[in-house]
Amino acid sequence: MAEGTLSPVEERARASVERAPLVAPGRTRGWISDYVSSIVEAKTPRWWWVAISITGTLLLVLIACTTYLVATGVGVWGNNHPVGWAWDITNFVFWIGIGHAGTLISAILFLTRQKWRTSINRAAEAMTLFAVICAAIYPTMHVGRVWMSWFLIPVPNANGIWQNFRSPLMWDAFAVLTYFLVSVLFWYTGLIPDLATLRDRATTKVRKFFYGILALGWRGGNRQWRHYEMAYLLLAGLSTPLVLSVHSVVSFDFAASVIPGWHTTIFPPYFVAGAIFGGFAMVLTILIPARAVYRPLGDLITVSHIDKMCKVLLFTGSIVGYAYLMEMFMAWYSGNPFERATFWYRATGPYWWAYALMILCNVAVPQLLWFRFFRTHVIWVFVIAMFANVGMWFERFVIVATSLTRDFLPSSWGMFHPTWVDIAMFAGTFGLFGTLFLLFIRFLPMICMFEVKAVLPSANPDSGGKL
Amino acid sequence: MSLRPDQKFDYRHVGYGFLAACALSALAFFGLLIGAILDVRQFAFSYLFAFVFFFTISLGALFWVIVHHAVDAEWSVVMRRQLENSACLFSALAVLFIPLVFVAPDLWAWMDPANAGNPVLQEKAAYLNRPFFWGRTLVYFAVFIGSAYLLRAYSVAQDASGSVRCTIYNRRVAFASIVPLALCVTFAAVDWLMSLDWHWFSTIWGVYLFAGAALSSLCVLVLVVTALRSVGYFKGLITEEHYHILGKLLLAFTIFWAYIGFSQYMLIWYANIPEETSYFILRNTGSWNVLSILLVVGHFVVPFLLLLPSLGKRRPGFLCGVAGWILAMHLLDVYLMVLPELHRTGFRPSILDLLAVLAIGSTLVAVFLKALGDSALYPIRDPRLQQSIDLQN
Amino acid sequence: MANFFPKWTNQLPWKVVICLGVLTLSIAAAVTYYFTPKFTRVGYQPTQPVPFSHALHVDQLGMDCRTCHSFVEVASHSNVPSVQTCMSCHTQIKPDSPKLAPVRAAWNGGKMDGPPVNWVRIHRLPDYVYFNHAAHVNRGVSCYSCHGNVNTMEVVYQHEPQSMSWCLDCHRQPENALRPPSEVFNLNWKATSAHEQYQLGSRFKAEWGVNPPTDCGGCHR
Amino acid sequence: MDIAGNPSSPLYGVGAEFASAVDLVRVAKELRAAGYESFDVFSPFPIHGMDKAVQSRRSPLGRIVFIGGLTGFLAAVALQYIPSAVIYPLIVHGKPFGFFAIPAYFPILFETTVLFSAFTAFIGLLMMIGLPRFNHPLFNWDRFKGVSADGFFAVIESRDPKFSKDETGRFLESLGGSNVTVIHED
Repeated sequence: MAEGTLSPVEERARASVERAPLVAPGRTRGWISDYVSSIVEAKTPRWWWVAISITGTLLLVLIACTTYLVATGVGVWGNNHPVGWAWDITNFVFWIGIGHAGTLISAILFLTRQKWRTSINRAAEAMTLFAVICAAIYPTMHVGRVWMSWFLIPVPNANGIWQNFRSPLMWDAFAVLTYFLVSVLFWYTGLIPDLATLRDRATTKVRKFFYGILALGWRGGNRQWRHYEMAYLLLAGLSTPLVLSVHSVVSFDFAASVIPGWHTTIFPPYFVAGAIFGGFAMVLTILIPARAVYRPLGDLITVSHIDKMCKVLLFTGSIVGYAYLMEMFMAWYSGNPFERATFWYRATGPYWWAYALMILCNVAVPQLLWFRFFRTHVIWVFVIAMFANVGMWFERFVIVATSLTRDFLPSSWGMFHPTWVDIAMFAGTFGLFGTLFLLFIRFLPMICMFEVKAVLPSANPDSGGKL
Repeated sequence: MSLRPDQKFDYRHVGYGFLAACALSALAFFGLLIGAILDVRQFAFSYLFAFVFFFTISLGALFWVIVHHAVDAEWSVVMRRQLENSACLFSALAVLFIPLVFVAPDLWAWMDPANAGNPVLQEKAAYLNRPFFWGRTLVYFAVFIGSAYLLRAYSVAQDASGSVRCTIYNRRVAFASIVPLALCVTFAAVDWLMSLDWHWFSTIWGVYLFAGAALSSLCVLVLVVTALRSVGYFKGLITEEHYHILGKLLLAFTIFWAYIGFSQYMLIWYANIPEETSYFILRNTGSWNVLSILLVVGHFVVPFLLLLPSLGKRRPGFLCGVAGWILAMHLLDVYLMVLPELHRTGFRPSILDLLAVLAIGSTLVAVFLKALGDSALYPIRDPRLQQSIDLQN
Repeated sequence: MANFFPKWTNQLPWKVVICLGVLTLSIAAAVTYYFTPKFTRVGYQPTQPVPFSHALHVDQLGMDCRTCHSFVEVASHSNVPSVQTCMSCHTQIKPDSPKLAPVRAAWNGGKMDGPPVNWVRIHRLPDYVYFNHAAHVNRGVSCYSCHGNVNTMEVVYQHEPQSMSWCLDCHRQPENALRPPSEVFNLNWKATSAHEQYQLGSRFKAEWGVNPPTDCGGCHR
Repeated sequence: MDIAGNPSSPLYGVGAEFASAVDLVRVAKELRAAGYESFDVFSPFPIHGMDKAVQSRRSPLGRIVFIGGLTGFLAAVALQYIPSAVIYPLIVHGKPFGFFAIPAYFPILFETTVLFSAFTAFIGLLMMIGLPRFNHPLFNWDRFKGVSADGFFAVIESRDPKFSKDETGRFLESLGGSNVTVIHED
């Protein structure tokens, strides 16, 4: 075919293989610094006060409930025999799962050179940290005597005993703690150059002082950048297996047991996929409103970004669906009557509605994302992400509750009913999460400015280096 | 449109290699035939082992082509044709599967009428029965072959027309293939390997086979690309930047394989449920245990440590060495999936193991060489070709 | 426009790091010493309602432990002597000592219905620990091992931390404590050397099949 | 030439501002070609190819982190093996406690390795780039604030053997630098 006489179909095809720009055209480095910093520097908007008073109230509820729980005992939860792990562990796994997207975006997408991550990684990493904090509350409370939880840390003590390092719960303590600490380091390392921006723009003494301290005296010379880039790469390289390991270890809590419905070998990758799924859903849940409030952010977090995140959502949702299928199939294929009964009970027992919700939200609804229409209309994306959030909570609930309510012996069967403390604490963790996030967008740059500047077309002086 | 010499494979480079591969294949098959007459069970297991090994390589190649299109990748454009060629070996593999049909009851004991009364088997009879089994096998090959051929056909068509539409079509084929591929791989792994011992089950099994497939096909890609480079192709197209990415992917999938393998082993070891541990008890006893330990060290520790520093990943020669080593370990991995079910007392090598690998391997090499010259060595008019060549890490 | 932070701040991070390090180390050291039974328990010496002197009764008068703590060889619990035990001597000896007033009040002329003597307990194991005196005493573990030289104490105090790790020290290596059965109640007995103790202890351990539990269920039944 | 900082304090160097990342890479190459050693180029983001332009060696951080990770790994081996197999050997869930329990020791081995590596990376980074350092002569230069927004700077330090205040300044100007400034300490 001669050039210049392209058919309309071919024309459209050409257009659709064009890469969408990562930052809307016309946005310069200066604009990025000015706009992103201005979010932090401007007078606190009214909606922020409204929002934080809501989340703060919920946070107070959490504090009150936690105090009540510590003072009274774990019995104020609905946990019982046989359901010793209930909403607490469900919520723990739910939050820790949400805490996976941030590091995934920062680390894995960094290693795979997915440059679109730059606009969303900061907020996602912050979300990770806050979610892990929310998650950590539950196992800490669940140990019962909270003041004894230091027993999880291997230090020499007057009891002459040591932790059982072969226990999945111990692995969990190590994994979650490591994950939190490494994520903090990773997040802070990424913040340093942006904190320097805020420092350099600061006009008040208080700002100069605090941002000056936090920026550590960053100057942005090549002598610093070259080590900085290496350190960032290394931290990304370390975080990648770490992020996979954390939810795998969480899955070991269940899968290393012999309880039907828990003991299944696909749990580690399945949990990881679920965590990424839930985490991305939460990132979308937060960023879409943020884009709506701060409209120019739409030039940095473009529809193309949302589209890509939706593809991740679709992919991981499908992996989760695959895992549901495999669990069901293998339960049947195993020929083990307990396995078969457990899964039959899951789908048809008194908790069938939770199972149905889980399938609907995690597998069925995300299939809409096969269509570009749903991926590029933020309202739809928001709705689907909400479904995913709900679905992932129910997934954890289905796993925890259905396997425990039915023991091997019918005489020890029982149901779970949440108490008001269960419900209020769960709501309260959203308050904690929201409060921390609101504080974050108020005081720290929510877009990684220097990385976005680096993906602007003008930033890359092409240099040689071919073989 | 005629291809430039550097775009088209010249058979002079293999000399009589093509004929040699054909001859070797014929000889090996003759040997196998004799072996099958002497010891049909040994033949059945050896042949399945060799078949699965080569099957995973094609499977992995198909997976990478699909990933390439699905994520709209850039860097892999120059080497995509070689992946397509490897993926298209599925039609040959379908033919090579036929001998297994004749020895099926010797291989898959559940087909043996003598076992029909087994209560566990009766529980699973709705899945493990002959008509359904063969039907599924047909579906697997249909999906694999269909997907691989469509992807390659559009890609080759683009060489001639330069139409970007081919890219779009391929993207659609890739998207449409993902779900069927995942299901087919899983159930093929269940049917051909897991059902060798019908008591045993593991939900991650399909993923485990897939992890090995993705890794070993990358190794084959490294070897093929380097071989082609060594005879003068891909000059200025495939640079050390590409090798660097391949090296990183090798490292990533080495870790992924270990992760999946560890998950499966650790959970079964930890829970210690009799019907599950049987698989690993068999492989962790006596001389099999030596090979199992070798697998852990050779398939994970060694390549992991070799691939960790960034220097080696940019050296084609080094990377080829590692790729060859991983392939050998993948061979061992598949061996340990299949053969312990036959020699339950310990490792007993047989000449048929070797002959089966030679027979299937040389046949596939011949088919591959044939495909190599059928089209350009890389998608010469892919819209992203230039970006792929200009790759910077 | 000058620097916002003065020059001396450049050294500040190091100083902060060093201070934090020292602080952490001292907190760790303080906790390891002050927050353990070695500090909180050892030396506990309450005032008893009756100034009973073990030094007088055991060391000078030569009474055996079992004279008063009479169940120690047969029961898990080593009893505090009853008023009757005291009065079996003190009706004769120093019957009018004012120091013995609470004992006499409890005895109440033999009717034993007076207010009991409120001895203050010194060695206190938590409820969740199972401890059997008889099992220890009959297998060559001396009173001394857990209570120290009570025979020389004017007023009894806690001599050993009796923490879990302290229990385990002995349960793991009983040969360092086992002694000839005849010497269990001789609180002054001591092997001539650590080596002899080890040899003796190892012999007894082997002969009597002493195999103290070190799993959780051994004590937390 | 402008002057930043306290002119009576010791001289730190001479700096100039450039227009773009492309310029800065060129400047770095030129400075290197002219034989300067103690200079640095400043930018709001890391510039691809700059390491090559200033001919800096690959950051040794990778090796340091490897050592940190190895330390973490060995620490975890000791932490788990000594208490579990030597100090307090217990048989739980019917598993061995010694070497053959490796699968059960593995998660913590991994986590601790990562933890140590990450802290080594972070602390190693700070050591290597000399932070935290709150007071620096460059902060005396007002225009330098732009480095964290969209400014590109090159600064030649006075300790460079080839340094001479006027000539170096002129050289920077000839490379296209604007706002050439002599920077003193405060």
